[in-house]
Amino acid sequence: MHPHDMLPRDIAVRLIAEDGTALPDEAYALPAADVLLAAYRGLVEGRRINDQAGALVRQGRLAVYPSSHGQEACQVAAAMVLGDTDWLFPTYRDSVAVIARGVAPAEAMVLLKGDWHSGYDVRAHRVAPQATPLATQLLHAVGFAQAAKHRGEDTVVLALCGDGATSEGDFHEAMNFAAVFHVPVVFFVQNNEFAISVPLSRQTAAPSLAHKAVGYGMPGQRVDGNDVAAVLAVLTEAVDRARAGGGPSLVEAHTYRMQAHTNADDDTRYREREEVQAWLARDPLLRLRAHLTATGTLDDEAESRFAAGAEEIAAAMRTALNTDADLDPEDLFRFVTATRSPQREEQWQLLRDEIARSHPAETMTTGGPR
Amino acid sequence: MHPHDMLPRDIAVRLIAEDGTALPDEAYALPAADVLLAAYRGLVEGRRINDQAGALVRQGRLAVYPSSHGQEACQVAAAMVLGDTDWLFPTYRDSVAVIARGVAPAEAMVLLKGDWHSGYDVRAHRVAPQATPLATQLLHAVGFAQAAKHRGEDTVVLALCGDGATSEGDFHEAMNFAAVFHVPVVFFVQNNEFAISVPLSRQTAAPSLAHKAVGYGMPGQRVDGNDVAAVLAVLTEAVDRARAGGGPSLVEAHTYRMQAHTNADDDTRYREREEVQAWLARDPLLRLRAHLTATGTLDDEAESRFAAGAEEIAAAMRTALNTDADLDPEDLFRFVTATRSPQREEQWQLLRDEIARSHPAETMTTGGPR
Amino acid sequence: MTIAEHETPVAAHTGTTTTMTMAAALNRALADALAADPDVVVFGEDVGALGGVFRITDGLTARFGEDRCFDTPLAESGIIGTAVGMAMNGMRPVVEMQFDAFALPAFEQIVSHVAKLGNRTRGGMRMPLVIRIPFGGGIGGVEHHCDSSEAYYAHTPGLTVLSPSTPQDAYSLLRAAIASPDPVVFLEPKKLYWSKGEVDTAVTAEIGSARIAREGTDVTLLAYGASVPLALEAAEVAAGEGRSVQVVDVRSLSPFDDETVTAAVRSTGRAVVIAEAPGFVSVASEIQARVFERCFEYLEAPVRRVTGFDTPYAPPKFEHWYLPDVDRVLDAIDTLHWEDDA
Amino acid sequence: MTIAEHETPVAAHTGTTTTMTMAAALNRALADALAADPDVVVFGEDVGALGGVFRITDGLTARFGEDRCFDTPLAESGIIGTAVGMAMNGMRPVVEMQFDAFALPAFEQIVSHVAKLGNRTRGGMRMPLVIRIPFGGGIGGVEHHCDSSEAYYAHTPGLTVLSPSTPQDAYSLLRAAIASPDPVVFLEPKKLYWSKGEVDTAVTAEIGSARIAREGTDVTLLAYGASVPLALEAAEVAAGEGRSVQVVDVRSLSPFDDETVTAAVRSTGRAVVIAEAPGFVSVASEIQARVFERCFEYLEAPVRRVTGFDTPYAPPKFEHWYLPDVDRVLDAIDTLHWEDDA
Ligand SMILES: Cc1ncc(C[n+]2csc(CCOP(=O)(O)OP(=O)(O)O)c2C)c(N)n1
Ligand SMILES: Cc1ncc(C[n+]2csc(CCOP(=O)(O)OP(=O)(O)O)c2C)c(N)n1
Ligand SMILES: [Mg+2]
Ligand SMILES: [Mg+2]
Repeated sequence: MHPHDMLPRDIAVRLIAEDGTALPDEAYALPAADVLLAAYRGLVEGRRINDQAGALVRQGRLAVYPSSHGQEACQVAAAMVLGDTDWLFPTYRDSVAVIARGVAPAEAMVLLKGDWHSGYDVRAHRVAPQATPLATQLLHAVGFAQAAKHRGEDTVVLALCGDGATSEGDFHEAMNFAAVFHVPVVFFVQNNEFAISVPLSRQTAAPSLAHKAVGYGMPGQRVDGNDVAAVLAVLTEAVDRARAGGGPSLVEAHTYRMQAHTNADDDTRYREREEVQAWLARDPLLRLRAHLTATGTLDDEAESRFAAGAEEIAAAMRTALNTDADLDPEDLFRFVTATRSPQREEQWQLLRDEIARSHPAETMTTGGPR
Repeated sequence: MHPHDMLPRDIAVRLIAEDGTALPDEAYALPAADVLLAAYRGLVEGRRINDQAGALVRQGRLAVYPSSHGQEACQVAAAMVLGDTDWLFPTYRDSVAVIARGVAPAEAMVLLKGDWHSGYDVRAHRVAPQATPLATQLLHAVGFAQAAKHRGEDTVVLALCGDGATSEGDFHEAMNFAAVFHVPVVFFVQNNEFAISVPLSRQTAAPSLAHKAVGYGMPGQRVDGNDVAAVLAVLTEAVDRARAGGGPSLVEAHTYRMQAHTNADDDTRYREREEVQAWLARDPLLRLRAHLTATGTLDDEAESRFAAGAEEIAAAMRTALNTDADLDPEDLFRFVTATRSPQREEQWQLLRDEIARSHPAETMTTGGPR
Repeated sequence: MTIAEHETPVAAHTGTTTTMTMAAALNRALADALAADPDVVVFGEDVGALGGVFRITDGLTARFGEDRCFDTPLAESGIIGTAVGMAMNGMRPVVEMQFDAFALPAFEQIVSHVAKLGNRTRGGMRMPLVIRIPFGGGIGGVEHHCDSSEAYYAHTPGLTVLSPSTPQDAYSLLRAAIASPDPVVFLEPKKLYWSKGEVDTAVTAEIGSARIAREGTDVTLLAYGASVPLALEAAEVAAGEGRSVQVVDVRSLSPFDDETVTAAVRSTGRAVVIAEAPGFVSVASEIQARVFERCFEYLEAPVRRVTGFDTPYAPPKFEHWYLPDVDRVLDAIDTLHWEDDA
Repeated sequence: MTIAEHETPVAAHTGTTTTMTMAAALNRALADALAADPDVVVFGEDVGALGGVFRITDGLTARFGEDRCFDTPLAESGIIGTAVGMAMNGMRPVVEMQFDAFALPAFEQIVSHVAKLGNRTRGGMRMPLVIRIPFGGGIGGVEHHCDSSEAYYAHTPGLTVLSPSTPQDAYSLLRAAIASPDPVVFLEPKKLYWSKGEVDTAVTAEIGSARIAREGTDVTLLAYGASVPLALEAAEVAAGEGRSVQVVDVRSLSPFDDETVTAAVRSTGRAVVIAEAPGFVSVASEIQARVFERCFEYLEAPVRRVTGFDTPYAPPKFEHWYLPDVDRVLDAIDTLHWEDDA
């Protein structure tokens, strides 16, 4: 591949215009109608999950929620392009992708509820724990893919990160290891223009983040991140390439974080309302709905079926999160290592004694609480 | 600048062929004859320094020496392109560049002799301490340039590293910070095909290391690192750009590490002799000599004058290194911090007491050594 | 408008001193340092327009300009590494690491350069930089947001490590840190950011000195950061039980004030060290060992420590089981071989 | 040809056991682990064709192929981070960090993931990986090549930290480390790489157990890694001076064998901890504190420590002034309140 061919396009790939019109593209075909309909359902559910989680934060049922409101096209596409044997490596902002991949919303929210550091069975859904230390998970994704390749397994790994995370050294090392070892990883950057308060212009001076790919010897591509059709097409190509032994690639989605970084953030301090408003017109849901309605793929029946499904998910979230989990303090010690440490066991016993003293009725101890 | 214009050439810039013939280039002019003559003198001295240091290692006068034999064109050019107010940030392999910049050979060798971690006055010569932890110094170079820019000083910083070091996260962060803050730094990678035993192919899958530049939004260029004329021309352009406020850039020199990584290394374990032999034909000295002789710039008188000068340096190195420095054990404590620490002072006193006991005659103590 | 009067960090003037939160005190210290010395620059992630996720740099960019207080790309090694370069070139960078765990990507720069460059150059280049880290737990933060990594820094020769527990110390110690020719890791107990106290900006602090936070004669509690108010609370409860408890705020972890601490423990003959960090190979174990060694003949009982467990920091809902609390401190005091023991 | 018979690491058969260097024992342990378990992979910088800068991986690529032992790009966070990913996907990576200080770029991966991923996933994913680090000084290495950073790892909950001092332990502990379901930081004392001893590959080691390296009744020396031979040497000299010195090789820094160590010190009533790392907030201070706390009633004198100074590691020509030596150990023993003291 000539270096020029590893460069992304000057303008991000788009398959559906903001008004819903299909835009023919020489390289990427519009996904089939049923795929787009499934994507739309995902968008509706994803939006509902984001909004429901936001409400649960305000009600104090979630400790924190980094919303992907506005980025649902990326979230849904990330889950849709993966097969059963593939793996997803998400960040804290990718709860919708995690749920779209099959994790129960209540389990996906365990981290944000504060009940544990991660709450789902990673192997059951082939989803790594959501990562907080930025860009670190990209290396895990590469190593994971290396192991799969080593054993000759049919696994493609999709590794997610934000625009800010591309500045970390680990992003660089992950891209480089993936390219040198030619492993089946797709790096998917959701460039939502902000890293908390820091705008993209303070993150990079590059023509685009996808231009970094050539420096590792892999193809890079840019896509309109609010056009789920385009994201599906571009990611599918990248996943297919990886599966066929064509090695890693980098996809940058241009999107926008419509809400504050998390509920704890105040975005009025660092960006103009007009800027946020302007992105409303590019909303991924409205765009796809316009397209599907115009093409007759989406009718009122389907629309209300999807809405009802999304409501069900939201209701399940509320039920799950309004229930206080039965937490066992001894879990603090239970999982640290698989092998024993006398030091920790001593501390564990101390905690057990404290608990026994504070719940004397439930235990055999004779001493009362302090 | 269009992204394509940030990409390096497909073939590295060359101005003098291996047989000494000048190669006209549309973008880079051949440096003037007197500049090339000065460069030649530098090459002769640099080669002599490398060989002398190697001998001193074998005689046990230096603890270790990472030779730049074969890379002298890069070393000499790095020093030559800088002005008085500029700064050089070298690595362990760049002793010849450090000396070419004006540091006394004996002072440059303090680290490798084991007398201290660095032995020259960094400010007098505007040369940072030689860095061992790979790529870390690139960030220092960027911060240094940021400070200079902040104060409006006319300082360009030339930051050196090897091909292996480009894989470190700090390389990435340095390139990115430099580009985002648009500071006057030139990154100069001496790609000598090896990182100890690891060949370039295990370091990167990129078309070239210079292709990384576009991913940061800066120009990258490749140059034949054994053609000092080309290295001078390309680096000068980069330094001039930085000085004029044009921001950072990346220059990759293609060269070859002719000797083992250090004297402690055994390169027969990982590379064929034929490969090393093949690079003899591209020797930077022979090439420039052929050119200067053919063009009548270099005569026997100058040749022997340069050789004599190089011998003088070598003799000075021998004298300096064959003398054991007068080391003061208390230096262990003297420089750790500028402020006091009672903990360290207690230990310092302990050491003083020990020394007093082992040299009772020189001190007031009455107790003898153990 | 002065920074201390600014919206978020609460501050109110009362005579010559001012009552303010620790956050406001830190903000004020940064502002005063920026105003006093043109070589001081403040940078990090989100410290500009946002004013930091804890608002400690609130208003600094507006007041001093983008040149003096600015956001960087998201890369901690880059932040510390460029700060090293700036310090090499005569600046006094004050950088913010967003949370304790997010300073770890910069660990090589901190250990191999920040701590060593002055020594390497035989004092030819000093490292007058300050690394501010909001540290510790108690705020219900999710994983990676509540760690206490002072042991890593205190073990590293060449670093000064400070942690204030009052707004006054926050102000005075941060000013002292910025003025120091040596690199300082400045650990700000997140849990105390919104605690209030009087601050006199004319008060200067000496790095390396501990503070007697409460007088007492029966037992000495040694603590720093967020464990100091805990120790004071425990002392209060113990007083009710008839025990006179002395509290020492260590505040300068390295260098360490052996003189004050040794004298304190010798005077009571009993001691408990309190810290949130996991106890194994910790600052608490260092203090325990030092006190043992220096007060051996004076001790009525072994020195105890009450620390975080040797487990990863707890998830938010488990925090109250994880953190040292008054009961644990009182339990530890109870073990100190009292004459009235059965 | 077996690996142990290979060119560089010296090995010679004598009956059922084999005399070999520690380097050869480590090489043998890696080879045996690679042969025994297809999930084991060995990688790092220069571990392939070169066999590692200390030749510990010598011959492994030739014998097991590029797939099982290979070089990586030069990036330590990348090495550890991909090892984490491999461990998540069922492999048992054994990675080499070229020198102690060059593991620091990977510190975030080690602390935030290697140590925590098992806990994060409630045991759903374990981290059976081994980080081999040639550690310590005494070999005349230049800056960054002689550090001892065990304190950083031992303080981090979730990490097992081991350091052998004999070829037998090098073999058996490395095999145990590779077999462990938990992550192990395996610290190889560079200074002892070429020391020889008998190795029986059938001997298994238990992680978490200390070893009585020499019996003695008057005082206990507690050491690990390269400080163990130093302790033995000091014990020998002290024996000449009429003192019976016990030596305990701690070898498992975390978890720590309180049982053996406590019993040992109680039996003699006196103790000195020896370690090369700077002493402040160190494994030595932890051991000192633990021994104090657990043996308080048995101690005739304060426990002492002999450690590296709280300075950056010395340049080669200063090493002999920096490192703990026999005289310093004997001096420390002398302070332990002997009956015959004046
Ligand atoms: C290593 C590290 N440094 C800092 C942080 C704190 N932090 C959390 S999210 C965030 C911004 C990330 O921005 P980006 O990568 O663009 O992702 P986004 O939040 O926009 O999805 C920061 C600085 C972190 N989690 N990890
Ligand atoms: C962070 C770090 N990791 C590892 C090393 C050990 N090391 C010293 S030189 C070297 C190879 C460097 O290769 P390259 O960057 O190509 O420079 P060259 O030696 O070829 O000049 C290695 C791995 C180091 N010094 N620093
Ligand atoms: Mg973002
Ligand atoms: Mg190289």
